[in-house]
Amino acid sequence: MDIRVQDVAFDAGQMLNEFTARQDNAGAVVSFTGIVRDVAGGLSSMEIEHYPGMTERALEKIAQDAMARWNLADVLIIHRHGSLEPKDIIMMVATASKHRADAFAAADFLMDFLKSRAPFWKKERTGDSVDWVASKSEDEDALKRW
Amino acid sequence: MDIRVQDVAFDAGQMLNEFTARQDNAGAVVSFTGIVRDVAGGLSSMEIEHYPGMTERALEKIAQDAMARWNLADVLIIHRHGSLEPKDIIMMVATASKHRADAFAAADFLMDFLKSRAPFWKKERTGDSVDWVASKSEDEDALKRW
Amino acid sequence: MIDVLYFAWVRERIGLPKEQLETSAATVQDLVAELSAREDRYAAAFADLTALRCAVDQELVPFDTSIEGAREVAFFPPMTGG
Amino acid sequence: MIDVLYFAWVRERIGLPKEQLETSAATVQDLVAELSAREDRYAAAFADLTALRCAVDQELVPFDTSIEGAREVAFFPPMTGG
Repeated sequence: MDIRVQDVAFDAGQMLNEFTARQDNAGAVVSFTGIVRDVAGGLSSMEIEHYPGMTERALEKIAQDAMARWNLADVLIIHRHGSLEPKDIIMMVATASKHRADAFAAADFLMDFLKSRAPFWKKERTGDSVDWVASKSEDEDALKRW
Repeated sequence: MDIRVQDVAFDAGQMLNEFTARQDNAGAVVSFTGIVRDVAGGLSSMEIEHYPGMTERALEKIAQDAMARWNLADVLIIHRHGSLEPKDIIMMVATASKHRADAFAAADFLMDFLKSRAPFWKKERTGDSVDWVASKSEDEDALKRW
Repeated sequence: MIDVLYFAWVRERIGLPKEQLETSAATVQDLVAELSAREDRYAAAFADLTALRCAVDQELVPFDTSIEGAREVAFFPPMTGG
Repeated sequence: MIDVLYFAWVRERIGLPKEQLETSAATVQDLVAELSAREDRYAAAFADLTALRCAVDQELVPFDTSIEGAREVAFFPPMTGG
């Protein structure tokens, strides 16, 4: 398990390669990368606030829940905070397992819980307005799948 | 859509980064990487045979089916053939979409159909024996999910 | 003494990220009532609790959770990471 | 004239990857019967059709598919890629 909360940018491809290389006997690696999307109206920047301490605890719990639930070799979570621009990579998760079903389900699960249970808040600057991103009811609903 | 069938090795991280950089307005990228697993008994090498011509057609159809079914910005499929060793990367798929549910479902779908509908056959060399990998009934069953 | 933390628009509305309080509140909800009675900016921030979440000692909990012995209580909107 | 292709253990059992044939078979199944009657190695390879798949002009099809006008028929075990 490798969990990182950081303000500096990271290279998702390099993280994927390092994660894959660390695996001894995994046949499947699934990754998810979240990217700052240019919303209608022209996003100029995004600010991500988080709750230092609780963030790491929440991510560790989510990762441990995934490890307990599926047959996983490893889990990686990296999430940025601070100032980001359109096309910047916000975060990634990666899962490794012998067979693909575990890696897919666990990555999907990690994302659902990370979205609604890890203390991050996004603020978007679009033209003159600055708005906190509203949570979506479908994100909370997604948790019921598990 | 980017589909490659090749005997040369590729850098999954680099492919992921190039795929992500090509996207204009995707918020989510999911990747799957398949790795040669060292089976019990000690795999010394794997040979992947394929059906040139049909392989490309089959992969294109699977990718188009995914694009028709989900709201995807892009699909990448890379599959190697020829001789591979334990820990070598066999193949990868990547999907890009605005929202994560589409990218996850499409990558899962691509893998299920690629497994049972693209003309690749694996042969494993373990000690003195050389065996064609048998297809699994659960792989055929997985298609019914879609 | 307990540390009370505010994040995102809760922090902006209340106007500070963190404060130390002496409180006799038994639960998070009691603490909310105590703060809301204190100043309008708290009352405004806590007006709709369904739009808020809280954590006691860095664990997400319901508003009726006890804060007895807690070191840290935090208030924030639903998370939007990922 | 039609190209007949064999892959994986079907190729190994029959002993060649590809051959050109003159055939009057109407369907894939008829072609299988024709080949099986010709030599033991074909009969052995085609003994259990449930363990085989076929393609006509590079499309996976059932064994009762017509090969009229087809350029290429291929026989192989279930795929194991990915």
